Amino acid sequence: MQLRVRALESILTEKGYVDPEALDFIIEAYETRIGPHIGARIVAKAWADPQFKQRLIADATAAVGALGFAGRPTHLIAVENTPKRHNMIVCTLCSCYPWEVLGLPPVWYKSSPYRSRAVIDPRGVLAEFGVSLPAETEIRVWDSTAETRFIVVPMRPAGTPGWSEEKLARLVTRNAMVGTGLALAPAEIAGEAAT
Amino acid sequence: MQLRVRALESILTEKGYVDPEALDFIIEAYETRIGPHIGARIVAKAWADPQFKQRLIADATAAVGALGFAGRPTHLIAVENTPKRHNMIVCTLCSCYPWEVLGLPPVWYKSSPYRSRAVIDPRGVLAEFGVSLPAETEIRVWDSTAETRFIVVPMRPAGTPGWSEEKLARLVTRNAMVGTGLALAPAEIAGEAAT
Amino acid sequence: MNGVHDMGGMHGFGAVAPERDEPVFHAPWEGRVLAMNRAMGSLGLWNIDIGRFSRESLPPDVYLSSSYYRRWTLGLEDLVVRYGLVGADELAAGRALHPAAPGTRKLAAADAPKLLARGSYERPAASPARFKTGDRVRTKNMHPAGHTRLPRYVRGHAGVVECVRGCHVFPDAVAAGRGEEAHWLYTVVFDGRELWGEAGDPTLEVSVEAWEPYLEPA
Amino acid sequence: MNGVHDMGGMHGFGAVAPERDEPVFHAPWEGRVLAMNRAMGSLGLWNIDIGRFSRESLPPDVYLSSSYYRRWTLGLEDLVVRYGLVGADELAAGRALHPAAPGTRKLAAADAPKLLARGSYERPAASPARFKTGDRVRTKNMHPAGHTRLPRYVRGHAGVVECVRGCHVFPDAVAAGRGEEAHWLYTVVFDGRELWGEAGDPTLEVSVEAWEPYLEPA
Repeated sequence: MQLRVRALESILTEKGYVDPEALDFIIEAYETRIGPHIGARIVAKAWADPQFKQRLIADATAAVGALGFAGRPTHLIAVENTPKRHNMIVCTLCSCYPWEVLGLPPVWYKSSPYRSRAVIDPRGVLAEFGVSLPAETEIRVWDSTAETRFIVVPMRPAGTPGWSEEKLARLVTRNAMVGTGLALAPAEIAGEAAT
Repeated sequence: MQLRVRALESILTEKGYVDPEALDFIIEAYETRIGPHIGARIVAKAWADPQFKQRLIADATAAVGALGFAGRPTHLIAVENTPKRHNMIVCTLCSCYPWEVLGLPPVWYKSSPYRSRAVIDPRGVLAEFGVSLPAETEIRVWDSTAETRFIVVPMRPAGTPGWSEEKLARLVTRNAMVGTGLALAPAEIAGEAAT
Repeated sequence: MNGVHDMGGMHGFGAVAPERDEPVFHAPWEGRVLAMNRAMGSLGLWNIDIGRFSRESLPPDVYLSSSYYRRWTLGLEDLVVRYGLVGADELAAGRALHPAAPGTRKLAAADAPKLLARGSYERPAASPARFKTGDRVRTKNMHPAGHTRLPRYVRGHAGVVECVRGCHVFPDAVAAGRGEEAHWLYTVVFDGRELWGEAGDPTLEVSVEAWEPYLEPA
Repeated sequence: MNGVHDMGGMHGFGAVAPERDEPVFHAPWEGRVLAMNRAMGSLGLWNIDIGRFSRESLPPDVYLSSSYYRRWTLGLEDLVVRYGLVGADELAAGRALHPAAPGTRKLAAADAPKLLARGSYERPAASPARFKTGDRVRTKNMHPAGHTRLPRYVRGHAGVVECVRGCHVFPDAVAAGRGEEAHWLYTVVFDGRELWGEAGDPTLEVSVEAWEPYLEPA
């Protein structure tokens, strides 16, 4: 594919349709600046600031837009996990994903196994991520069939009262914001250097 | 595939599970003895003999079984085309086909385009076979989802009164007995040598 | 299973391409694999439904990109390994490495003519048929992960029983290892617009052969 | 279209395989093709729905056997040829052979930052919304050959309007060349057993984002 894609780029460049520097900029942005660390900061802020959480759930596009990250979100919807209900995000028809707050999707999110099974067997999928929910927990799967995009606000782990937003953000994994994981427990990051 | 299949056959033969002569016999039977000429003789007989046709439509397994062809049919069902109704046979789930009376199915019958479209767009499929039915003709598609097998009795062409069964059989194509064709008109075989 | 083999009503596969003067086989190996499937099937270790499920269980992209006889080859390789007749190492090596599984027979050439006729799939009925010709029925909205012969495109739809076909071996049971579990089989006919909506061909009727467990009164 | 891309509820694709410490791109060409798609998309010749339809229209076996970025490559090659920007002969030769299509612009590097935010798909409403939160609705049993965003697994099923999302560009219309034809968009939620039958997970609810033409009162 390397050769085929290089040929396509050289044709588009020679004909004046694309500027390789513009491509470099886009790639660099997704490799370094736009990724799940943005979502993690949003979730941590929601955990730490009840008023922000309220605004986030009511209108995530506005609440996140006001924070000024590189890619302003459009039609963003934040859905909150509770002890009674777990949310999961999928796009069965293609691979829609909240790029602006989570960056580019991982391969598994775009894969046929995930796209096919999330809506019919979410507990089976969660088991493959090592997640086992209580049998009575309601599972809500959001199929991203339009230009609306979803981010899950996972439950705040126990043992984190008084933590700063920066420290809380370290508990928020990408998978937790897609619904295929839970936020980390404090013990799981105990060995890491503080960021 | 030639090498892969040859290896499989030699393993099965060496281990004593198959006898290559038995395989030769099966292949030879489908290459030379069991084919659409059997169905054509059945249809021709039904055209020529109203009582046989009645028995065929009532119980094709018994009616055809009594004729003594090489492969006695099992669970065979004959469905009759009329000016008001055209029948088509398909197997959307795999490739079930009335081997005993038509031989092995052609590639198109087993292909994804035919299997997918016969049940939703039969007129589009028929057009690809050069068949155009009146807009008001009812189309009945039989999806072969069990071990029952279907053969279409096409309409007898005009201009054939008094023809022998042997001559009538020359008008009956395989496609006419699957429902993707009509029986030939006398003019269409005028140039052929009599069989 | 909701597999890619269940393709009734799918778009995107292109035009049907009939071949002029098509040969029975396009290469000698096609005939060999067909005959091997018939011969091995006659040993009674698996039935036709188990064979189908084996082919349906091929990876979806492999299924779609394989010819009919390639599917039969891959399916047979799967079966002979799964039933302990051949080792995966033997398939890899391309030759026999171990003795045959004890107690297996083979189809003798003298018995091959019997294979040209299929056996019957009808069985004695344990109970009377629940439905009769003319009854309105609805297919169940079912999505088993195992083998089934109720295509997705008719599930949840209302139709009419056109014919009672007798009591037949139930594929869903056989393929799941539950034995033949024969059930009544019906021809159920559906209006094209019931299946495909308002834009469907108004002159179309489609029937499937449906076992009693697939149906409920409509 | 009822295509293999519409895979919600399908079996046979195996287990989900999360990758540890996954890189953003697995090879440099993946980044290039992603960026080319964004840059070419910004020229305004086609929109996101037309791009999706191009990928959905790949032959089914190609779609299933291709990685995400390979699909994007094949889809972009299709689009640039179809919109007259590049000749098929140029793709075959691997280099430009003809002058550019007149009047086409390019995304300047200085404008690239704008691409990091998507534009809005909401449009002014021409008429009031037909449904409100809490309404029971049923999705249409529709099987268009063209692009649609109503997955097969929810068609013909009853659900509840959970949220009215505004009036959005209608993918079915754009991809068919009819223009944006904005319609009201709703989050419609379904009980898992409504979708998957009695054997479905009783704790499951699934929602889709559904445009008004997909829905009728239940």
